[in-house]
Amino acid sequence: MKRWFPYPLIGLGLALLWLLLTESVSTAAFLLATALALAGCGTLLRLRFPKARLRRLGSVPGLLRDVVVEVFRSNNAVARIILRPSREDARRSGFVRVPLDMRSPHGLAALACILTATPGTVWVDYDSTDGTMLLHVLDLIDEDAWVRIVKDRWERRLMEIFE
Amino acid sequence: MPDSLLLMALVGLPFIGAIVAGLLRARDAASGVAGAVALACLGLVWAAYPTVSAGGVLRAEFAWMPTLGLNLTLRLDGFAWLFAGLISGIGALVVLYARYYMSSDDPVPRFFAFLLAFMGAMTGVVVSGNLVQLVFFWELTSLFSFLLIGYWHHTAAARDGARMALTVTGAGGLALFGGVLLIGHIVGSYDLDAVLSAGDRIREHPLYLAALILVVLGALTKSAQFPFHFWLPHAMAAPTPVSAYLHSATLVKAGVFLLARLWPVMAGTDAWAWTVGLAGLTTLLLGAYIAIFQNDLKGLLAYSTISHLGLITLLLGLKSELALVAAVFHIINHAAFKCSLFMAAGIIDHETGTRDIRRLSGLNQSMPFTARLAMVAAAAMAGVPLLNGFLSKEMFFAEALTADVPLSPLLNVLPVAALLASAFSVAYSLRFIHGAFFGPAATDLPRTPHEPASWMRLPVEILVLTCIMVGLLPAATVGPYLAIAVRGVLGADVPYYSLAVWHGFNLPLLMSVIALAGGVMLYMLLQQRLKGSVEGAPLIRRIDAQRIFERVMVFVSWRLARRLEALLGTRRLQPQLRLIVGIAILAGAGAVWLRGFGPGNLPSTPVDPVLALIWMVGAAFALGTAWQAKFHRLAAVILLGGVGLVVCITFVWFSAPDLALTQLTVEVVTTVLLVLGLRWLPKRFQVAGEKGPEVLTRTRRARDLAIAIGAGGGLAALSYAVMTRVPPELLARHFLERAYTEGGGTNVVNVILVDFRGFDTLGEIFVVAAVALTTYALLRRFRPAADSVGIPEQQREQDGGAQHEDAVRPTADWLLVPFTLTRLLFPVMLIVAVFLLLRGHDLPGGGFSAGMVVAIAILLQYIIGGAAWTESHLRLLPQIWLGAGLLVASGTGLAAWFFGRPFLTTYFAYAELPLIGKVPTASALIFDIGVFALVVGATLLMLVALAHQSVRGHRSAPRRAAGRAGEA
Amino acid sequence: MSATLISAAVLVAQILLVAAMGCAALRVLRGPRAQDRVLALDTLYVNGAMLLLVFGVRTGTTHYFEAALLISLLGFVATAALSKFLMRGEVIE
Amino acid sequence: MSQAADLPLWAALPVAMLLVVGAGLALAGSIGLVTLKSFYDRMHAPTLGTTLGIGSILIASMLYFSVLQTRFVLHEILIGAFMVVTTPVTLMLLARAALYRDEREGNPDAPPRRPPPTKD
Amino acid sequence: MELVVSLAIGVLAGSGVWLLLRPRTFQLIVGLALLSYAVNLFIFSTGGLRSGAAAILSPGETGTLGAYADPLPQALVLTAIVIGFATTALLLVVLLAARGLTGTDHVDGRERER
Amino acid sequence: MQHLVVAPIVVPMIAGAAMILAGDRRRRLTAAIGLLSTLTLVVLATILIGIADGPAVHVYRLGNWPSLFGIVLVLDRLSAVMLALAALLGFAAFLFSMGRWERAGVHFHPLFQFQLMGLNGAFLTGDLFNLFVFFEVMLAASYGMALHGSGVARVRAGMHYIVVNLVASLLFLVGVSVVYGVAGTLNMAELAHRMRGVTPHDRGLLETGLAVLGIAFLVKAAMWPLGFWLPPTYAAATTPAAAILSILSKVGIYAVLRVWLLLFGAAAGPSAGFGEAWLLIGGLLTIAFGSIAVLATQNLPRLAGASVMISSGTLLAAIGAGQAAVTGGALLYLVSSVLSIGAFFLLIELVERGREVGADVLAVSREAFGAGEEEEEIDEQEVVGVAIPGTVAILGFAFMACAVLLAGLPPLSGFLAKFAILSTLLASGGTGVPATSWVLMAALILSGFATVVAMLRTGIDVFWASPATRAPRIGLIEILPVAMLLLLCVALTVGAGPAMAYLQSAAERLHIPADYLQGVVSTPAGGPGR
Ligand code: NA
Ligand code: NA
Repeated sequence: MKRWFPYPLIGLGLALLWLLLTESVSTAAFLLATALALAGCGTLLRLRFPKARLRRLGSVPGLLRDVVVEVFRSNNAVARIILRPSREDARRSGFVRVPLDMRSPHGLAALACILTATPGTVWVDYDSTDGTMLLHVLDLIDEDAWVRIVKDRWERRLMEIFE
Repeated sequence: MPDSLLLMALVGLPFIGAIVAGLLRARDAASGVAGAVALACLGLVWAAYPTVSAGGVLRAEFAWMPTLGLNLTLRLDGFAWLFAGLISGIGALVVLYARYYMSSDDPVPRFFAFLLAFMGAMTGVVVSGNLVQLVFFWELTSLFSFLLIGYWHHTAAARDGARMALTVTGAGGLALFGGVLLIGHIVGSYDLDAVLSAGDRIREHPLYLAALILVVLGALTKSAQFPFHFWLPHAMAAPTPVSAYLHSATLVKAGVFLLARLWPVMAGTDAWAWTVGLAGLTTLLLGAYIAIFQNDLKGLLAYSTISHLGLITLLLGLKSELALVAAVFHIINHAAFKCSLFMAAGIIDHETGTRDIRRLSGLNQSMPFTARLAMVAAAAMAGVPLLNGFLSKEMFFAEALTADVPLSPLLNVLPVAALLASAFSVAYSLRFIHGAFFGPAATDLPRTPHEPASWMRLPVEILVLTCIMVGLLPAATVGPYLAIAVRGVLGADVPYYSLAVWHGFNLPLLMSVIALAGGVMLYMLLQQRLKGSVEGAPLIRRIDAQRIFERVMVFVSWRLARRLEALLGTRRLQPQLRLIVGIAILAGAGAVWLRGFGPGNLPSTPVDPVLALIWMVGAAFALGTAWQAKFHRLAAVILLGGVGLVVCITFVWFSAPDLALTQLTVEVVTTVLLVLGLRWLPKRFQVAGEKGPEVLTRTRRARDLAIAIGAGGGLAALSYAVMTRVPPELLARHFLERAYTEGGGTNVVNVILVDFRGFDTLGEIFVVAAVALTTYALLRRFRPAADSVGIPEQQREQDGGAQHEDAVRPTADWLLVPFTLTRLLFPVMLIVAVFLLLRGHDLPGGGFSAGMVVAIAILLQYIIGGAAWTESHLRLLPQIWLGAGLLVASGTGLAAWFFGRPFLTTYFAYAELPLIGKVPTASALIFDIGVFALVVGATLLMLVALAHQSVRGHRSAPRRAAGRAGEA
Repeated sequence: MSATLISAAVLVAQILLVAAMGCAALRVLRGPRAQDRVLALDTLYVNGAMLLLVFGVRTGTTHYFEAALLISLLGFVATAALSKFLMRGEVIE
Repeated sequence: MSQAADLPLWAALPVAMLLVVGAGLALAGSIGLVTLKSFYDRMHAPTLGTTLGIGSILIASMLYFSVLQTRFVLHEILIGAFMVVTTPVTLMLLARAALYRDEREGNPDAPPRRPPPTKD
Repeated sequence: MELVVSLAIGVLAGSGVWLLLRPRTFQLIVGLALLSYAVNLFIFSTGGLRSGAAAILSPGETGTLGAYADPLPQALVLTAIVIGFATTALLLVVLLAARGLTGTDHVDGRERER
Repeated sequence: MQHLVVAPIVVPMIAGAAMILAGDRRRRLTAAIGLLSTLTLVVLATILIGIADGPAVHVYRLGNWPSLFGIVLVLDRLSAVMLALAALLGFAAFLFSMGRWERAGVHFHPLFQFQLMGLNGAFLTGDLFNLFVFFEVMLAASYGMALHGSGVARVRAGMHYIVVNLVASLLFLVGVSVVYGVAGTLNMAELAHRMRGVTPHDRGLLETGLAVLGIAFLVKAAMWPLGFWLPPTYAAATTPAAAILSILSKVGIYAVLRVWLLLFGAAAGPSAGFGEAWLLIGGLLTIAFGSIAVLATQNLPRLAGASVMISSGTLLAAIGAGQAAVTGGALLYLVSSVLSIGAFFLLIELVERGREVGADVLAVSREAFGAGEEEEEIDEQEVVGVAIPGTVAILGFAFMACAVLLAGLPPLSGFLAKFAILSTLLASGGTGVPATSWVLMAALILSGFATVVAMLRTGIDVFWASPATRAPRIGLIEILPVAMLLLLCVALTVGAGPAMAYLQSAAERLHIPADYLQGVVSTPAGGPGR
């Protein structure tokens, strides 16, 4: 099983990708989707794509919901910042160093996607020796608050899933 | 023997002999072949005697280019017969002479080969029955004489002499070619008989003068007439047998042969008399005068040859048939005595090691027999009575007294000139004899002189005997042959002339006597002067025609040419591009201006404000690119990407989704390519406060701006004009109608690409393949410039000088997340590629864009993962993809042959597969898969080869540094 | 009604998007530094993809969807290469 | 544009709104790209477009075509997914490059350098 | 609309020609790229400008010029794009090679003496 | 049997693709494929010359589509002759390259095959855009050929060559698209038909497009002042590449002959003779410049390049004279000059090799073989053949033959070709020969003289003034192709009658292309065979 489906979720995703692309649900499409998904996973295997030990998939929907909410919120916030240049002087942007406990590349990638997808934060750098991440924040009021947000809201839950 | 065979043999034998002789190794065999050929030719000439003497003409015609009036026409009349006899007869003697003259160290087979080939060419000239064919052989004589003169090419003299001879005679030959073309145009035929019978037409034609000048140019250059005489003395650098042959009976006689040949049709006008007569007269005097002062025996003979040819030319220039007879007679006589004199000079040279008259002396004692022979020949040259030269000279005197010349003063000049020239000729003949044979025996000669081998003397003896016999019994010996020859030229209108030794006391005789006496006196007067070491004739010594010629040649053919080339051409790219673009604009604008065009037949569509706005952005990008490309290359690349995006949107806007897909993928790859290249370009910074451009630069820029605006405006106008009209019948109609029903696809663009016009696509992928192979080959030899060899400073700083030893894993932390994400994207991109490929026939997509997507997917792994890592995890084999793609695509086309259909005929059907159902199977899809594979392979090959330069650079940088340290 | 509404919305959206492209173009032109230009190009690609999607709504066909799809999937490769160049001085090591 | 007439108003309204909002967000982001003062600040601006902006338009498109063609048209999801995965790659690389250059040129924008980690 | 597109072609071509006449190889290659855009659009435009009429038939249909944009220029542009891409790549490599061998990025392979 | 028409394209196509798959390391296999392909092409061309010698043209409908909208190949006498020239030159250059040059870089052989494919395609196609594609195939491969072996001179000249041709290709595209936009077709025969029906206010536009197209052709034909790229490129290219390149400029001439005569020939109605004067003037100026360039150089390769320009100019001017008979002569000149210039390019290297024994060759081979670290080092001894006795004599004779051919002197075909042009030029005019004919006559004769002077100078310099201290080492396989090409010129001289008759009828059919138009347009319009 492991040998044939090294990346079950990714395989599923790839199959879905095919079905969405072709917009078809025929037998042929399913067969082809399966074949392509298998082949795709094969290439990932060749690329030594790290295999994830996924746990607690149940918390994924909640996480996604929070991400969406956060995206809405920060979109709003950043749009305000941009469109009201009068308050520009009051705003302070800056870097925050966040010590991370997570080491899983999947988790880190997911965290990067989440942070980038929420306007106002950008993942700038990561140091693997001590696991700190450098974050740039557009509206930096309290550095510690940001560290907490990242660690509690995202890192902890991602670690639950990926580690 | 049939005429045609005889004539063919006469012309062909020497050439065959030349090839045979050239292939031989042995000296005797080569000379034997040459002698045999010459004698055989002589025999052939003799065989033709009965016909010719009866007034007949031997003719043979072979089709060559009949549509253009050029046939191989061989025609032997009396005149040609005489020449053919001279050529082969004297040729035989020269061969015999040369057999003993040439050193055994010389590669004589080559010598005899050239000699025979020359003989063939010369024979070809005289037996040509077609003027173009005559030119053909004429130039051949120039060519082979060039080889003969340059035979001893290790000496500079031989090289210069040969070059000069060919330059002058070759140029004359080209002029003659022009003249012949004109004659052909006037007469309507190049056939000699036709030309000879069209004399009046030619002389009355408005083009007569042009034709005359061109023909005469040919003749004068060949016969070394003033002002083209200078090449002949330098041709003396040839081995003496060559001089004896070329300058007595053959090469230089070709010119006068031609003048005589065309005499009936071209002579008789004032123009003829002026050009030919004046050239002859000048040459006669000048040659004789210079000859006196030559210290070299052969030089003396050379100028004497020039002078005697001048005499013949002058005779031909006079409006008198009798003068023509005299000319022909003198041609024979001159051949005999001049050839023997050259041979004698050669013997002297051969035996003493020098030809310098000042050094030679008293040879009469050591080689008495040769001395006697030479004396007789020289006397003939001087016009001493009882020898052949006297007879023709006397005829000349008679003509000089009675000739009909266009201008009366000339009438008075002519006898005086004749007398003077004759006296000169006596003087130089005396000098030849007296200088070489008389006086005390010379002591400081390089070799001790003695008589030559008797076989070497035999030809001289024969020739001298001829001189004497003709001189004594002209009517009995040469009479019939002269008659035949003259009749060959003049036909039935041969005037009365008498060949007798004694014509009574008359004015010509008196002139002869005066000339003889004057010549002797002149020689005695000049004795002192001639012993002085100053070379060259007084008064005109400074006027060295050769130097003038060389100067002119160097100036015209070298300095002037270089200057003109620099002026009219360029080796720089920018002017070339300016010209091409400028001329294209002018051509387009010119056509419009001349023909004009009306309004289109389509109404303009309303302006879409969105696209207009998009193009405002696009225009900003384009102008920005032009602005930034010099100092901010990266900015230019980015701006170019912006232009690409706007173009892509435009394609979408106007219903071209396939184009948009292709444009996008190409855009991405092009950007990456350009950025890959940036690393190897020199850093270029705008220096702050730099002085403004110079005025010149500013004008240049203004001009370029004008061209750019012209090109932009022109193309805009043209596109507007084309867009607003639609032709009544568009090719595309058929495609739209048949794409599905006959092409089996709903995406018409794709059906066009893989089916209707699949041949274009097939060609296109071969373009891509060729380019990929070229870039790959070029990059294999890529050498970065010194300043870009090193590792970029960013890497040096970031890596702290440490090299990535572990190439299997990208180490940097900052790449950690991108590395994960891009690997994840790899299969995604592949699946999208498969999607595009499979749907192409029916919906936007297709092999090309699919291939590009795969290439980009791999490229991304290269960018993020690094070259070493990517290659250790993916087996790419771009060349296999490339080759396979080409084979699949062309193989699909080829498969149609097996069904009896033309190349690239497609096939499609719906196959029923279990579980899946109806599946469209089209050979066009296989074709598209070929395209796909090719694109993957080619793009990867190019990108990877370029990417590898960095890897190679890294490897070689430390090595180079080490090497430099080692040298120091 | 729907047609008017949609076409008005499409027009407004397109003009807004073109304006967005204009802003990005301004940044590309202005710089001042290379990373600004690269960022702006990336933005431009995204704006372009959106414009194509809106154009799809305008024409009512999905034929242009793949163009937007390719922009979203591949557009970043160009900007990634540019960024890598800025960071390391060469694109592929 | 003829197809749009077939669209019921209940669908047309949200479609129109989403289109305008999405485009507006994209514009806002791009304006930010122009107006914000430092590069690091500007880096945030385009994410308005890449997240909610394009999201709105994707939803509008899905809704529009789904209703119009009376089937689920979902492939727009892919664009969203691709955006989410690809945007970080560019942004991280860019940010890192900017950071490096600022560090090297000693710009005040850059965060203070940390002492180099002792690797042993 | 024709006017807008032809102006666009003109601007692209003008910028391209301007760069084409510059002395640096990089300017040259960028100029050629701009010119290729101009020419591709030019070819494309000769078929006339039709919006929303992509030549994609429904199965079984025989298309007409009234209903669809002219697909032929599109096919020609596709070929031109591909060939243009290939030659741009080649030119890039050649100018890099020239730069490496001659040491200069001047189009003549040597700096112009003044 | 009918597929013979497409075979000259298919054979090198498949051969090249197979070579790539075989890989560059399998030299024997690649060489064998190459030999097979080039030989096949020679045989094919011979057969096609025979086939084309009939009243009708042979039309091959690719993809089995009707000739109206599919792409067609058209075989007539002119294309058959051009195919034969390409095949012969290709065969000669291929043999020559086996001596050493194939090893000077990677992928020589497939590029060579693509070059032949492009040439043959350009000569056969009856479609204007397809002509563009094959131009590009030919050019893309020629870029590779011109750059083969790399090195400063090659890359420097190659860059100019590429840029100029890219610009010309863009002009080509502009021209073609105007044609489509105004006339609605790409098929040349169909276009010729439609030219007659174009409304007056569209005609000007169409002619504008064709004028731009013409400039593209003339750039490739190296007309002055558009052809300065030619001498440096040809001079810098490796020998076999230069030899095969020498037919490339003739493709421009071919295009002018084909397209211009088809569209603007005597039968073209109001457009007849469009731009004729410019062809003539441009040709004359090209002859003049070529002659100057010939004189201004002592460097053999550049001299050869300048000779190519003279020959281009001669052909353009002869075409510009606008008479079928003159065109016939021009075709003879074309054949003769392609063969002789090809031979000359091959010969030059052999000659120069003997000249400065060692030095030159070493420099070249160091550059060609030594530098690349991955490239295998080649032992000089292994590369160069054993010196044949009499090598210098053979080279000298070959050189003289080339000189005579290029200068248009007797006894070889160069003279007959010039005669053919000139005599027809004068013959057809009756009494009122136009002044330009006289100028052309003078130009032809003077350019011949310039060539004589230049060749004489360099020939004496090379063979006589600085004779080789030892005979150059030349492989038989290198001298063989030179001999072959020169012998072909001899054959052309001897068989001038039949050759001229063939070419004359080719020219007549070019000037009055009724057969061509009829043949293409009336080809049975069967649907695809399914
Ligand atoms: Na963010
Ligand atoms: Na049109």
